[in-house]
Amino acid sequence: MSTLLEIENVQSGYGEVQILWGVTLKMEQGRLTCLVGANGAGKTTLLRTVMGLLPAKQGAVRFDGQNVTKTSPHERARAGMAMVPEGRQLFTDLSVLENLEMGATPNHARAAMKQNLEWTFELFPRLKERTNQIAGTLSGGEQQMLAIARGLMAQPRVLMFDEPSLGLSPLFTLNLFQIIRKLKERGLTMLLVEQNVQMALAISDYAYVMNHGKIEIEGEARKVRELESVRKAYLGA
Amino acid sequence: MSHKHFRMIGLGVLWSLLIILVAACAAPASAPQPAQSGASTKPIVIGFTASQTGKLNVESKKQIQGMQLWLDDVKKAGGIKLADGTMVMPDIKFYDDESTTERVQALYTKLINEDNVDFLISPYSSGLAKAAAVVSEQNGKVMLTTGAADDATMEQGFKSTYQLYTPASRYLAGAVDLLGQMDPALKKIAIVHEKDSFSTSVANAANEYAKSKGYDVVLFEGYDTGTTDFSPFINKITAASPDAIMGGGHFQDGTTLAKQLYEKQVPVKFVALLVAPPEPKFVEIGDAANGIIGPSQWEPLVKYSPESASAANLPWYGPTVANFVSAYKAKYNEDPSYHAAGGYAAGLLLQKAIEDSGSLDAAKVQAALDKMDLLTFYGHVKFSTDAKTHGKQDAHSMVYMQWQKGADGKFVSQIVFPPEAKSADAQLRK
Amino acid sequence: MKTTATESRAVVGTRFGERIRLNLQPFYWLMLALILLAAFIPIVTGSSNLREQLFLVLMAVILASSVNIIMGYTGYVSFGHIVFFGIGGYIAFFLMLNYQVHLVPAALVAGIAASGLALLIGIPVLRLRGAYFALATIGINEAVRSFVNNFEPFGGSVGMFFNVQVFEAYGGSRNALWLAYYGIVAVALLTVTASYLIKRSKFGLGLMAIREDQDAAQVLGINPTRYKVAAYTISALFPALAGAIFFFKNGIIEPAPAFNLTASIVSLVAVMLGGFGTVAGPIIGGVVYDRLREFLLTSSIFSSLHVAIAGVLLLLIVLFVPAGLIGELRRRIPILRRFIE
Amino acid sequence: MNLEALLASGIDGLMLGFVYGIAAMGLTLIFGVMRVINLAHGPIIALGMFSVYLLTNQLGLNPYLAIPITVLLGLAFGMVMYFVAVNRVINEPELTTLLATFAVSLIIIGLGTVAFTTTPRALDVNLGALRSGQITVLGTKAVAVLIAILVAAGLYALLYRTRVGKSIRAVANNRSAAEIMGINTRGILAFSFGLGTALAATAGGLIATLFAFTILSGGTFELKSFVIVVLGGLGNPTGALVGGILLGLLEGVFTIFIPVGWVPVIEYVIFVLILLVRPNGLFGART
Repeated sequence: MSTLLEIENVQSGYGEVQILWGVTLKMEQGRLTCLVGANGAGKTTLLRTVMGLLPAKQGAVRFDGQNVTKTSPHERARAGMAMVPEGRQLFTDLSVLENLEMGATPNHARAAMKQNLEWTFELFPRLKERTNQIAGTLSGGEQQMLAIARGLMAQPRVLMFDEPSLGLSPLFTLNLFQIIRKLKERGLTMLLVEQNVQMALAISDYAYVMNHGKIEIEGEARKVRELESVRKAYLGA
Repeated sequence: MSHKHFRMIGLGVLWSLLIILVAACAAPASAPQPAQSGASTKPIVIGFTASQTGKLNVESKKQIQGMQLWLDDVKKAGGIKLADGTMVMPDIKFYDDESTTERVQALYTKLINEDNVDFLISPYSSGLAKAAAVVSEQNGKVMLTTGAADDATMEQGFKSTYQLYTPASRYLAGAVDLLGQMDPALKKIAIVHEKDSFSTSVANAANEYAKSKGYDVVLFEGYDTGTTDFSPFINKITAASPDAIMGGGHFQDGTTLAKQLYEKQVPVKFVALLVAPPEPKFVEIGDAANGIIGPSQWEPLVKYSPESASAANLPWYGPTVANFVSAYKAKYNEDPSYHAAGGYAAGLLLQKAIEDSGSLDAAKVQAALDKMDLLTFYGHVKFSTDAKTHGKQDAHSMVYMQWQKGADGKFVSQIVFPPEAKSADAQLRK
Repeated sequence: MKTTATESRAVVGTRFGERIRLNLQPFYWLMLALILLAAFIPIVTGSSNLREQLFLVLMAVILASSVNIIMGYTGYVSFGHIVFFGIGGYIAFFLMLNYQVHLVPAALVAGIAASGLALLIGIPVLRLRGAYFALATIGINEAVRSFVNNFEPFGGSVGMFFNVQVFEAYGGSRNALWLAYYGIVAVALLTVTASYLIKRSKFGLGLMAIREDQDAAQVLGINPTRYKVAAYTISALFPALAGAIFFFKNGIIEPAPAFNLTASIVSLVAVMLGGFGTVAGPIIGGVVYDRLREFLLTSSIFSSLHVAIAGVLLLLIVLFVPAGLIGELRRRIPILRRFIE
Repeated sequence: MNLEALLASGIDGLMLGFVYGIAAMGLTLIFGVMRVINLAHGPIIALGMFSVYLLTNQLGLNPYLAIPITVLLGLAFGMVMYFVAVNRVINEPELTTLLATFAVSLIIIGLGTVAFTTTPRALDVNLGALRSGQITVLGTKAVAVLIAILVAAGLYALLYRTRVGKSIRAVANNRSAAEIMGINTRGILAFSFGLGTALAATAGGLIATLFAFTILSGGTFELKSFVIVVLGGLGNPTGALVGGILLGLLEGVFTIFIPVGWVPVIEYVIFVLILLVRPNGLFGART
């Protein structure tokens, strides 16, 4: 098994406020890794730094053996990194189809857009019904589907989810985790940042627990779930 | 290149520019005038501001060119001779006023106090000239205004300000007379003008004059300075069915108005517009220029001559029209416009006043200007000595030019009025 | 990301100012003394040349400092602030010409009238935010300009002018020009004092809270409308006074120079150049910009290229020193934050 | 009231409105995509005029052939201007970009005055006219309207039918999301800026075939563009075209009803009132 995405001792933050204090994290090809932690632990900051939306003050981000620390987000996206950002960040003025087209911006995705569109619609039949609807008028759950679908249209080599269940009804959340499981079965490498620690640990292969801008615990998700400290802090037991 | 590098380079450029500026500031701001040393030559400086930038740049530039030609001529002649035999060698010093009043007073103060100019010429346009006059009057400097035609400006009790241009009130009076002469049956005039100070003054005066002559002013309206499309307005003019259209404003609107009157085939017999038609560039609008009449302070075809001077019992001074035109063409490779002639004339009349008074003393030169009554290539010049209107131009008259298509299909600017100056008969538009 | 950085800096700066409020007094007196000192040079030397130059400098300072109150402190970019300069000029000129009112009362009436107008239009217009407000102020300036251009009592497009005789009442045009100079010095001191007092007061803190986050300011119990309108009303007073004096001195007023949008933008440039939202910034910016422009204008080396050169300089400053001269100084040498407001 | 004059002026105003619309589309496109009010808009319109004028008079091109070249020149100019003057400050507060573009306008005006002086130029283009009573439809105006419609349709097709156009809308809508989709947002911003200036230059080129102009002539159209943009809704190109037509129509009709000097007063009062009452434009699209 090879490492696809590697984050090494990354420090980052906003302006003069530092949030990440040296984070190291590895994602293996074909596996679902999850990152959990309390609010304000720096999970979103980490994802933004990995994607390049925030510059890393120190440390390195390596994707597929290449150091991408200095590259811009769109270059990382073109290299095969994709992200389903927190709060969906849809193009609310564009139609559903246009959102999906925009997802398929990297060259390889553009070439395979037709097939990808087909299986994405298979995955999300609701979106197919609403192809020409303006994204901003979709319901919350539909918007989350679209955000994931848009990420998939990039035909990414690694897909990172930032709090995908935030604001979803329990039913939708269940649906969401089923979809993530399906994607895992297809062999997609994924990073899942979740507040729903229970479910995240349940479907993940490997887990990181983050606190105060640092990784506190890491290990096989199964094992992490058993840890007393984790159970106490995140699983309410 | 990284942002840091970019920033460094930018800062480098910025600082070096600033350093150059500071260094240039520290260096003597104005290079001293080359001293025309020699026992009997005395250098003097004539100062003014000009609209090198901003909307009045063209007119102002021509005026400076005219003045520069005058300077060349004086230098060629070895200077201006005073009574005591000293030769006065004039030079000019000017700053850009950007066509706005904001800095005019400061610049004239600087000219007077720092550059120690001896005499002043006004900036171009009446508004600027008025602001400058406050300063020059206060300092007791003689100022000749050229390119400033407003009447009211010259009725503010000035003592040492002299106007070269025929005042605005008389700009279109001749056009009204010409219309009557050509066809007394044409009685309906539409007066449409740019809504700025100069054009409004002209239009107001024309309106009164036309009414006093029994004309029916069917439309009297001003349009905003920024107007670019006259089509809707022309429909309104057409609806008033005038025989003649008079007015306009400056070059740009005048050109467009003429062009659109032609395009819309407005059935008027007579069109007289301010400022634009006498400019040689006006003819770029092609056939639309045909038959357009323009009041002009001066035209290359004017017939002022030493002979006409003696006939009118006036002294003649300066070059002949032909000499001026050919010298100007030789130097600038274009026909002189009336702004250029005005620039030359300003220098020339100052020269005459200095010669007459035999002195550089402001009061004496002022007295000479008060007495002045003569004919030059620029025409008849005499200043009002009435206390109320002191310095206002009394004698100079407008000529009226018309673009006429010659036999070869080329357009020629002919003088059509007054009769004693005309080079061709005026034509009514078809 | 840059935005966040600037904002946090500004917030830090404000907090800082609040903490050491009492130590800042000398700065104000120093500023005042410097302006007075400069103002006295022509009075002592009697140089009318210096007087005229300082007149323009002080006018630039007044226009920049007053627009800074609404723009720098409150965060509302008033693009057409020159409208108050024109209105002040017109009202004062009208009174002086038709009712032989002396400059001083005429200017005061004009100032109050302009402020009153700002109060009236401020209430609806200040509801707009960002670019919408900026555009509205342009619209107001143009509407007033074209209105005055048609308004015959103000001379319409011909404007109004004084007979030289008018100046006789002031002891001749020479004395009139000196009077204008004293007037502009007084207005400049007044403007700077107001600018300083506002910045240091609770009112000013409220304005800056509105600038940082209007909705949050509201939560803190600040009535944004009242604060903004008050700032706008105050900021309209000084340009009106300056306009009254300027056109008195010129002896002529016409719509185009009175409501010149470019002059409006120039004062924004001065604010940016010196430092947005500071007291000293607009002063420095006004001085530097005015002197630089005159230098370029009158220098034979740059002759007709001065407009383009001013553009290049401005661009370099905006790109590389966006915080302005004072802002950059305060950023680089933190100790100065104690002394320079 | 003369009905025929009213009709004729309405038609005249309507035709000019299309050209106004194209000019305003450039301004509003740039604002919509990157929240920048381009104060060099007017001078760029003037550059468009001179581009057509010089290509016609110096190289002897047909003016209508000079327009597509002007479009390309406008695009190139805008992209260069973006990288030189805007890119560095794109994330700064509004005032900074206002001043950056104002600086560019000073540079254009300064150099333009030196190069071209302020002597008005006029193109002598004559395409005949259709006439019926007072109503005149000039060939040049009809062609200008046609080109304006083509340009507007082209812009619409670009924005809604092509990938790059959709990317522009995506960037306008959510810049950082577009970036993580792999869209080169800097490139798209530069291209949009170029597109906006190309529209301005095109409008300038069309205006040059109709009226006399100088390097300063863009100023009027810049002010009118502000009015139009507000009528149509800031950031809404389709609205700008409709706003332009509306403004042209208003100007035409008002000219007949009231003294022509009062038309700008009405225009600006309407402008301010609309800002106050419907800041999102008459058609109240999006915020």
